[in-house]
Formats: sequence, structure tokens, C-alpha cells
Amino acid sequence: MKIRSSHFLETGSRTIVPTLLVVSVFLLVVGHNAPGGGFVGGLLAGSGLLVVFLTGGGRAVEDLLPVRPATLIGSGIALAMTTALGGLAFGGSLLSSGKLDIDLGWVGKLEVGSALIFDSGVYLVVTGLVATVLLRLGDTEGARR
Amino acid sequence: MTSWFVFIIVGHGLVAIALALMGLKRRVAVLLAAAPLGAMFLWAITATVTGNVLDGGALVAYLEWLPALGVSLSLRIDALSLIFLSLIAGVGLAIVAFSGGYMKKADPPGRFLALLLLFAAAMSGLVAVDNVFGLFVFWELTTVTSFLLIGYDDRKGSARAAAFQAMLTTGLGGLALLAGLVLLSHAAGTTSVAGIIAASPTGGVVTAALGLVLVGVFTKSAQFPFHFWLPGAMAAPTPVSAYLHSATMVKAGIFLLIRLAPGFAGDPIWVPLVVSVGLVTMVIGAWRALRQTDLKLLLAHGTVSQLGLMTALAGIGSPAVLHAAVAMVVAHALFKSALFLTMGTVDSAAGTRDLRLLSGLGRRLPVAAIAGGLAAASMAGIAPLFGFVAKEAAFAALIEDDRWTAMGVIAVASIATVGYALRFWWGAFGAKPLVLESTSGEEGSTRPTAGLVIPPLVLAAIGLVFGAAPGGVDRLVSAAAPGGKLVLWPGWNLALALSGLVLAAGLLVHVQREFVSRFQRSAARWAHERVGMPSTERGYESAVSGLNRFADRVTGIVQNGSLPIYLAIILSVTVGVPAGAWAISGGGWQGSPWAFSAAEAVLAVFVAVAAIAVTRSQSRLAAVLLLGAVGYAVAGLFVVYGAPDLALTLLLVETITVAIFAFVLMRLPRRFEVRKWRIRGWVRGTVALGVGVFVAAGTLIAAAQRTARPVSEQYADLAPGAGGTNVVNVILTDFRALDTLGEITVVGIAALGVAALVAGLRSPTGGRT
Amino acid sequence: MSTAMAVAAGALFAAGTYLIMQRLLTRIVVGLGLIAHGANLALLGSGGEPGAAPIVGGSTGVISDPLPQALVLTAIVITFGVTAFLLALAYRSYVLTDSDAVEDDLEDRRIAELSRKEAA
Amino acid sequence: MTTVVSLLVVVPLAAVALTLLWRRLWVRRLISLLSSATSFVIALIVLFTVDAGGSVTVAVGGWEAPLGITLVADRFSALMLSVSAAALFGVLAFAVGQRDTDEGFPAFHAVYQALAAGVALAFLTGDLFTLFVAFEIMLTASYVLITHRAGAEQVRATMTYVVVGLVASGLFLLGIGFVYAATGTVNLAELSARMGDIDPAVRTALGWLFFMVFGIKAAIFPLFFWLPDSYPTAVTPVTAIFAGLLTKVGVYAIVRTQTLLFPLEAPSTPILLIAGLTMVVGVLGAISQGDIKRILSFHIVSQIGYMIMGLGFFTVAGIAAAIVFIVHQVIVKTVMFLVGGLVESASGTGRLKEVTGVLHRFPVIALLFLPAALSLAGLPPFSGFVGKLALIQAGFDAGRWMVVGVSLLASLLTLFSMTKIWSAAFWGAPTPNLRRRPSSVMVAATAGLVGLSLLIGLAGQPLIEIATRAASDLLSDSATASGGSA
Repeated sequence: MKIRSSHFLETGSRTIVPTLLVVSVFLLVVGHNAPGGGFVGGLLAGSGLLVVFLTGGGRAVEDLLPVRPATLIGSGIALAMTTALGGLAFGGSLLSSGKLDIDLGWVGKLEVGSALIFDSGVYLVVTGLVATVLLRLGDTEGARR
Repeated sequence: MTSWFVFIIVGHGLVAIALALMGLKRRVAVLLAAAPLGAMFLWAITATVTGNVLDGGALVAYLEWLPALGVSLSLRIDALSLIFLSLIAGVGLAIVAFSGGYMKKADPPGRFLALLLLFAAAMSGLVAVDNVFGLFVFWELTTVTSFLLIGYDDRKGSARAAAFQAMLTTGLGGLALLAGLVLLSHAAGTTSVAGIIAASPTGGVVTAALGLVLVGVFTKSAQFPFHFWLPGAMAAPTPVSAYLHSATMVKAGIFLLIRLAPGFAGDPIWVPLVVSVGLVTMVIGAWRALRQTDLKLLLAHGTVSQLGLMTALAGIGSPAVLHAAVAMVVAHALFKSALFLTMGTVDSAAGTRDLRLLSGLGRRLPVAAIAGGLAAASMAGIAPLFGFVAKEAAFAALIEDDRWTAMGVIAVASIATVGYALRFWWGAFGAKPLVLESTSGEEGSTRPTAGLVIPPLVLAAIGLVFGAAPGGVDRLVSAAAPGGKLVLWPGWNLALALSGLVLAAGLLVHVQREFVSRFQRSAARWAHERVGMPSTERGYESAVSGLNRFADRVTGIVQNGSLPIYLAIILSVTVGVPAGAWAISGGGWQGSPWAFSAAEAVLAVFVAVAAIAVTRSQSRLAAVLLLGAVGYAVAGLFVVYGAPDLALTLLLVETITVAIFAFVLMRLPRRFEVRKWRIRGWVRGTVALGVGVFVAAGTLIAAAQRTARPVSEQYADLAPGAGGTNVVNVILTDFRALDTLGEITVVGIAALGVAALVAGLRSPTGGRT
Repeated sequence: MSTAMAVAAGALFAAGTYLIMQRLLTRIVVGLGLIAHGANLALLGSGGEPGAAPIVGGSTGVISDPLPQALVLTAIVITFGVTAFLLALAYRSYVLTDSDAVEDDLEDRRIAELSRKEAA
Repeated sequence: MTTVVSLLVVVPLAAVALTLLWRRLWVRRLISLLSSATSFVIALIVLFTVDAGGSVTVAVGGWEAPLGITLVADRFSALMLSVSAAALFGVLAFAVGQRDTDEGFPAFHAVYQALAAGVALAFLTGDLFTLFVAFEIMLTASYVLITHRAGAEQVRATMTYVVVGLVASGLFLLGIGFVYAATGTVNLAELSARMGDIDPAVRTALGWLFFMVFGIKAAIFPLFFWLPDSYPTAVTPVTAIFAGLLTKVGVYAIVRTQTLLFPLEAPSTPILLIAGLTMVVGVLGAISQGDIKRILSFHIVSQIGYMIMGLGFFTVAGIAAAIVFIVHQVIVKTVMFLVGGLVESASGTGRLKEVTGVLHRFPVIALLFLPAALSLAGLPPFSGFVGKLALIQAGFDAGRWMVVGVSLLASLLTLFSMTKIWSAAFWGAPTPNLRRRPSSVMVAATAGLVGLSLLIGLAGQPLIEIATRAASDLLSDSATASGGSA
């Protein structure tokens, strides 16, 4: 189903969606120190997809997503697993955390904790769920996969 | 020596597997099956001759199985075991030889012989093992093999029903036996059979245990009131009837009685129960045997009767009587298996075993007639056959012990025994003037093969040899149950006179068979009409149908198929039991603050009111929107409780949930259908209220218990070290990351489920998704 | 735990259980949603007296117990996933049977009928 | 060793991710089979290590309890892990052999591995909330598996399953709320130490709440109604693994929490009453049914009663017997459903009235059914006998004759029911619907599990010994709990 293009919504979504996605990533990154994190981020990204869906239907959501929702979920779990395994591999225990400092030159130093990688996994899975629901439940005519 | 025994038993199993899997030719299969039985027979002879068994010793071996539970397969093979082993192997050989000729051409013999061998192995184990649980194991194995053999002709409904009946009856006994054995071994402090008998504990528990053991014995040995399954078991092929249901398996109960008698005959329950059951069974069996027109059923009821005799003898339990009981076991195994096999020969030659249709077979089957004659004479107790010797010993021992009541009953029943022995031979072989001579059987064979006539002849002949020269057998019998002596000629005495009297009376019964049968018919009518005598067969049937009805009733009530009712029960129990337990244990109540802030109070009231409003809403959309409102209010409470992450998450979740709901609702009717509730409104209301009160009161009571400081206090100090200042997030991604990992798995799986549920559905609007 | 919070949780459970004890799956889903909210409130309240958001250096004063918050967050997301699944189930039911009602088990009904007949 | 223990959860979870990322079916099958086989091997290693050297505790993330989550592999959990891994592998092989299970369901292997991960986590976790998460993983996976390709009738059945499951989850969460409110921790070891400090009445109530919440999952009387309505509707491998594992995870949770958090001094009459009723009502239900899978589903319930009975004695012997019985049931119940599935796949029906003569047409199915059925009925020398004998002896030791008598009666009725299936479906003239020969992989998978059951029966001594050590661990844990020191 799709709500037939209300002009207002369509133009609105063109600005709203990118904003939502950017904010969602922002929440993901700052989550360790402020309210936010993978869940909130993922849900916000999902809300973005919802808006896309409402204006463009299932097709638009599919076009926006780089991969199938199942792959999104699979890679999310895989990403979270890497930190789990990383802990094991580096002699610590399962899911023990570590840190990686990346020098980004003039941008500054980015401190990538394994927690962030983990949270990104969460982000992907939650987004994957919302995407699945939209494509399957929301749009029974348009979804192809 | 004992290790050879184990090898041979294992050999039984291996040969059975080979027989079942390889499609062997009939002759090869028979020879192969005979091998382990022959080995066992030779072993038994050797063991008797070489060891100290004849002097009351035993071959002992220790075989562990489950020592933690006191279960072992330790062997203790004494004279009684050897008698049984020789019978199992010896009669088994005859049976296998007979089966080769008896089984139909179309039927591959492999599976049948394999089952027979498995049975033989189980039975051999039963008599050799010296552990109550080991005994039970073999006991049940004989039950299972018997079940499979009774139902061997499984295309016939009657065979299936008979197998079922036997399984259920002996299965019941088996469980009673198990319970009894556990109790006995507890009371005696050992699980060794010999040890238990040596300890022979006494007391109420022991009496109860013996009662249970005896139920097992009675079912296995087809004693009243469980005797009905044995005639039913005649649905089995004749070799099976001859082997399991006359010569060996049904004697497992007798075996156990003879084993236990020296230790427990003094128990108050033993003599009255065992003797009376045995005598009643003997009489009932004899009475019925006289009425049969089917030769096989005649023999079956005869077996019931004879088992009753042996039970009664074992029940009396004095050394002399036990000695006679053991002799009786041997005699019965020999003559009854011979009789069954003869009957099988007749059946396959004439195509019927109805004595009203058989005539003049004696001339056509002279060898079978001789074998049958010898065996029947042994059963009737005619000298110089072994049946006579055994019966004489029994009479003499009973007289010596002053067991006059038992003696009387046994004598009367023995008259019937003579009667049905004659009836059998006359029925099978005699020329009957009014009946057309049976000329040819179904297959038109005129002369039965040697395989069909030799085995019964051999068995009957052994009865003759043993009878004529009982000294050799007596050494073994006396080693098993010292206390008497088997002799062919006891001298002129009361027992002999009684025997003569019984024979004469039996002859009269046969001559006056018309009168007897009229008498039996009218007596049966009288019993049925006037007394309304219950029959145990009917008892079994009504028990089974009653069980089925009861099961339907209970299940119909409990498993009513209605989700609302299930939920009502589950909720009431899950909440009611803890609440009740709390009340019974005298739980107390402490006060708690009304609210920590005004905002909290307002939001809480809003949540409660909105929740109740949801239940009243009549349209789906209203319900969903109200649910969303509740969600937002809960998010508000999260804020009040200092949980911004939660609030943020919940707000987003609620928003998306409402959207999903909307997608689904688009396709569903706008308003809730009005459906009949299976549960009345007030019941739902009460359960709901109960759950609500439980939750509210429970949270308050639980919170009042808190004395220790929460473990989470350290999180705030540790979080920065773990790389974050948002403690909740650090918990989720670090301290308790495993939960989160599990949680995203749940989310992922749920998404896969959504995809799977919608995939392949034709949507109501038409398009395929 | 304040009485207000306890009553809110209790009311959510009561309304939720009232809703699920009937046949329409959409109503059941709503009921389960209420129960989940109730459980989450009870769990959050188990942390004791509320305080500031548990962010180190974020604010002064006593912070709330962060552990129940983390647990509740996990529970919320699990509920979210399962609710989506349930809705898909309701949808499938509707497509297949034209209704989202949970009917009685046929085999159970058959046996109940049988035993009723036997009793009569 | 801590790494190895962690792998028990990590391997299936990694398989979830990998099977989702690969699209080829054979790759998914390979990953899935490898994961299950590896889990089995690891579980055995853990079992032997733990049995020799005592339990292994993993502080996940390096955070010690009660701050972090711990995984605890002790004898009880290691035993459960091993036997469930065996069942999971066997059923997976069967499913692959049956082909149509995973061919029409792209996510089957991911969901199946998630189920495996949930089960493993449930056995291992030393944390009450993680137990909740583990249950959710397991249950959500089970919801997805049971609804797979559901027709109208199955959807109805699954709704019952899912709704009851979610209600139980809600109550579980509520219980966790109560526990945290009362004690301020969700770590089981820490809880065990703190439980002694709270009002005994509240403690008793909490004990019963958890007993009932897990009892819904374990399908005890009177909370089992959902099970026979829902299990039989799923495809064979799914029903089989549900039957073998899910209820036993519930029983595991009951045994674990009751011994660790709510220990008793003496046999508990209420628990034994529940046990007796569960046995009897369950088996009566089985007798009233006419479909193999439905009969077996009621037997699941009935047999749960035996396990609860062992717990109810609250002695080392009783709990050891219960553990032996659980191990036996995991295998035998799985096998029974697989055999029922073989009959169904050969004939297209499981209704006793519509299929006869399997013995003559497919003797191998009969050969697999017989030992499993006899084992279920507790006949020697099969695994059920070992469990039953242990229970009976424990019962007599505890002086609880009544419930022992009831259990014997129930096992007679079980024998009745098994004999009924045998003589109705396996004996008789073969019906023409017996057309499809089951694939050899399916038969081999079933046979492997039958072999395992035989092994338990014939070589049960080591199992009983480990179970006894496990039981005395459990009771000594609870002894320290009542002593108030962790």
C-alpha cells in the first residue's frame, strides 16, 4: 500500500529522510556517551524507511536499500559476532571489548571501540527488521523478494 | 564354564540377527537356528555332569551392568536353572525342527526363527541370572518376544487382538513385579536373588512386596484371574504355542515361585494366596478344557489347569511338594509340547483342528498318533510315563504333608485332566462313526514330512524314558529341590490308590462325555443366568473399553481446544499458586510511598485509565491508537524514572508498531467481529483483576524485601573505563553485551518469520506476494 | 517502587489479560502489548527510587539504577520483533481463513464430543 | 577451556549469520550441519572436562559476576548440552534428508541454528535475565519454525502456541522484576546467596512463580494444553526437535532454579502431586487420540511428569534420576517423532485408521520404532528402563510410594498406547498408501539416534554416575545457598 502522493509529503520526505538517516547514524555513534545507541539509531533509520515507504511505496524502499533485508540482518549479526569473536581471538573472553584508534589526519582522531562495531550490528539488524516488515507486510503488491 | 554360557547367549542374538537380515533357505535357516540351541543343550548337559551342581552347588559369574542402580547380569546357575535351561534348549530344538516343516511355504522362516531364538535367549537369561533387576529385564524381554510371536500372523485381526491382550496383561504383571522386586531388594539389602532368599526378610513391606511379585507371577503363568490371555495367545503359530505358551515362558512364574518358596513360603500371604489361586486356576482350566472342541484350545485350557497345579504345589512350598513341583515342570514341558506339536501335525494334515470334524486320522498318521498317545498318557498320569511319576510324587508329598484340601481339589481336577487327555487323543485320532473320515488336508498332502512327526515323537519318547528310569532325572530334580524321590514304582500306597481312582473316574468322564457336556452346558447357563458370574475375559474387555472411555472423558474436559480457556487456566494457576503459597506461609505487607513525583502519579493514572479504555474499544483502530497512547505515556514514565534511552526507544517503537498495525488493519474488518465467548465475561474479569492485583501487590511486596545494595552500583564507576559515559549503553554493549547479542538474534529471527509468513500468500486483494 | 507505578503495572496486566482471553488475534496482540508494557514498568520500578539519567558527568545527584533500564531496553526491542511477527501471523490467518480469530482445536472438539456421546 | 565453552554459543550464532549471508542452499546446509556437528563435539569435550575437573565459569566480556554475565558449564548443563546437540544434529540430518523442509524455506537453517543457540545459552547461562533472552531466542525461532508453510489449520494451532508462549514470557519478565526488586541482582549465584535474606513467604511465592512460568514451557499439568494442539501441526523435523528439546529446557530451568534458589529440605507433596497428575492426564490424553503425532504429543506431557517427580523427591538420587530421565527423553522423544514422520512420509498420513502394515512394506521403520517405543514405555533393556528404575528406587528411598505407584500405572498406560500404535499401524495388511520409500538419510539419522538410546540403555552406568555427581552438585549449591554464602 502506499499513500498516493500528497505533494506535501513527497517534498517533505526528500528533506526529512536524509536528515533522519544522518541523525540515526549520529545517535549510533554518540550512543556510548549520550542517549542513543544501536537500537535508537536503527529504529530511527527504520522510521526513515517508513517515511520513504509512505511516499514512494515498497519499490522506493527497495531502491534505497543496498541489499536485501535478510542480508542486512545477517551482516548485522555477523558484525556483532566479530566483536564477540575478536574478544575470544585476542585471548580475552567472549565479547570482551577493545579499542582501535584511527588517525583521520586533519579530521582528528576517531576512537573506534569494539562497542561501536557491536552497536553497528544492532543498528543493522533493527533496520533490517523494519525493512522486512515494510516490504512484506506493508507492500504486498510491490515487494519482489 | 559360565563364559561359554555368555557366548552361547550372545550367539543366540547374533544368529537371530543373521536370520532376520539374510534371506536364507528354509533348510539352512533351520540348521542355523538349531546351532545355538544345540550348543546350549550340550552346555547344560556338560555343566550338570562336570560341576558340583548336582551336589547343590552353582556356577557363578559376576557381570556388571548398572551397579549404581544395583542392576547386574550376574549369573548363578544351579540345578533348577539347569533343568530349565535344558528344557528351553531341548524343547527349543524340537520346536525349530518342527517349524521348518510347519511354516507355510510362502512365509520366509527367517523372522520367525529369529524371534524364537531371541525368546530362547531371554528365557535362558531369566533362569540363569542372579539379580532381581536382571531377572526383570529378561522377564520383560520374554513378554515382548511373546507379543511379537503371538501376533506373528498379524494380518489376522484376532492375532493382533490376542497379542495386545497378552502384552497388556503380562505388562501389568511386569510392573507389579518390578515394584515388588524393588521393595524386596530394599528390605533384604541386596539385589541378588540368592541373597534375598538367604536373607528372607519379613514384615509388612515384605508382604506387600510379595503381593506385587505374585501379581507378576500370576499374569505370566496365566493364573486366575489373569488366565484368559493364554487361550487367546493360541492365535500364535503352533510352534510358538508349544514352546512359549506351554513348555517354557508361562513357567517363568512357576520358576520364580519355586525359587522364592524356600525363603518366603512362611510369609502370611504366601500359602493362602498362592495355593488358592493355583487350585482355582487348576479347576477352571480343567473344566474349560473338557468343553473345548478346538484341539488347540483344549490344550491351552489344559495348560492353564496344569500351571494352576504347579502354582499350588509351589505355594505349599514344603520340600517334598516343591520337589514334586519341579518334576511336574519337567513332565509338563515334555508332554505338553509334544501334544501341541502333534496337534499341529494333525492340523496341517487335515486342515482343521476341530475334533468334531476329525475322524480316523490315527490310521493315516500312525507316528503322530503314537507320539500323541504317549504324551496324552503322560498328561493323564499313566505309568510308566514321566507324567505318572511326577504326579505320584505330588500325591505322595501332599498326603505326607496332610494337605488334604489341596489333595482333594487336585484329585478332582486330575479326573478332568484324564478326561481331556482322552478327549484330545480320541478327538485327534479316533475314528468317529458319525464323522466323515478326514482324508486330505488343505494342501492335499497325504503324508506329513518327517520334520512334522519326529520332533513330537522324540519329546514323547523322552517322557517314556524318564518315566521308565526316573533315577537320572531325579538326581537333578533333587539337587534343585531336595526333599523327595522320584520312583516308577512307589509300592502299594494311598497315593497309588488315588491315582488309580482318578484314572478310572477320568475314563468314566470320557465314556460319558455326552452327559458331561450336557452337564457343563447347563451349569454354564446356570452360572451365567442365575449367579451372573463375571467372566474375566469380559472383565478385561470392559477394563479396556472403560479405560478408553475414561481417557476420552478426561481429555474431553481437560483438553477442550479453546485458547481463551487455556489462557484463563494458565493465568489463574501461574498467579494463584504463588499468591496462595505466600498467604499460607504468612507473608506480610509493608507500606510504600504513593508516588515519587507528581508527574509520575499523573502518568501512572493515565496509563491505567488508557489501559482500561483499550479493553472497551470496539474498533481495531481505536484499540491500536489507544495502545500507542499507553506506549507514549509509558515512555513518559521512563523519562520520569531517568531513562532517556528507554523513552526514546519506546517512542520510536510505538510509532513504528502503530504503522505496522495500520498496514495489517487496512486488510482486516474495521470493527471487531462479535464472537461468542467460550468464557463468561465475569470470569475473564475476575481472572484479569486477579492478575492485576497480583502484579501490583507483588511488585510492592518484592520491593519491600530489598536489603542488599544492587550490584549495578559499580557500573557508573566502571563505565568510563569501558569507553562510555552513557551507563545504560555501556551495559548493553559491554557489561551485558551477550544479552544484546541474543536480542538482535531474536529481532533478526522475527524478521525472517515475518518474511516467511507473508511469502507464498495470495493476498486478499488478488496479487501474489 | 511507588504505589502509583505498581498500580499502573497492575492495570496494564489486568487489561492485557482481559484482552487476550478471547479469540481475535488483533485484540490479543494489543493485549500482549499491554502486558509487555506492564512487565517493563514492573522491571524498571524494581530499580528503586528514580534519579537522574545514568550518564556519567551528565548531571549531579543520584542516578537511577541503570541495570533495570538496560534490561527493559532489551525487553522492549524483543517485544517489538515479536509483535511484528504476531501481526504477520494475524495477517496470514486473515488471508487464509478470512478471519483472525483463533478457533478451537478440531481434534480436541471431536474427542470432547465423543466423550459427551459416550456419557449420554 | 573458557573459550571452548563460549564456542557452544558462538558457533550456532555464527552459523545464523553465515547462513543468512550465503544464498546457495547447499552451502547453507553445509554450514548448518557443520555447526551442529561441531557443537556436538564441543559439548562432549566440555562434558568430559567438566566431569573430570569441575565446573567452568566464563565471565563474558571479562566482567566478573555479578557485574557481567557468566556462562557456567557444570555437569548438569554439560550433560544437557551434549544430549541436545546430538538431537539437534540428528534432526538436522533428517531435515536435510527430507529435502522439502529447507527447500521451500530459505531461512530454515538460520532459524534452526538460532534455536540451537538459544537452547545452548539457556543451559549455560548463570544469569536469570540472560536465561530470559535465551528463552526468547529459542521461542522466537520456534514460532517461526512452527508457522512455516502453515495452512489455515496450522495457523490456528500456532496462534495458541505463540500466544501462550508470549504470556509465559511476560510473566517471566515480571518474575525477574520481582526478583530484582527484592534482591538487586539477576546473577544466579549472587541470587542464591541473597535469597536467604528475604522473607521466607516471599521466597516461597517466588519459587512457585518461577515453577509455574517454566512449567508452562515444560508443559506440566495444568499448563500443558497448548502443546498437543500445536506440536503435531508442524513438519516432522520441527515437531521432533520441539518434542525432544523445548519442554526439557523448561524442565531444566525448573530444576536449576528450584535447586539453586528455592531449595527444599524434604520431598515436596505439591510438586509430586503435579508430577502425578501430569503423568496420568497426559497419558490418558494419548490414549484418546487417533493420530501418531498427537498420541506422541500427549506422551511428551506425560513423561514430563516423571522428571518433575524426580525433582519432587529433592534427594540426590531423585534429581539424578530426573536428569537421567531427561537425557533419555531428549533422544527417545525426538526419535519417536522422527519415526512417526517416517510413517507419515511413507504413507502421507499419521492417522492410525488410515495406515496399516508398515512392518511388511518398510520393515526398517518398524525396526526403528520398536526399540524407541519400548524405551518410552520404560521396558528393559532400553534407556527408558534405566530412567524409570532410577526414579522408582529414588521414590522408594524417599518413602513416596504413592507417586511411584502412579508412575508405574502411567507407564503401563504408555505401554498400552505404544502397543496400540504398533498393532494398528505396523501390523496388518499394508495399505496401498504406503508408497514413498523414505530417503536413506532420513532413516540413517533416525537410526543414529535410536543407537544412542540403545547405548544409554546398555551402557547407562557412566550416565548415572555423571547424573549423580551433577545432582549432588545441584544440591550442594543449594546447601550453600541456604547457608547464605556464595
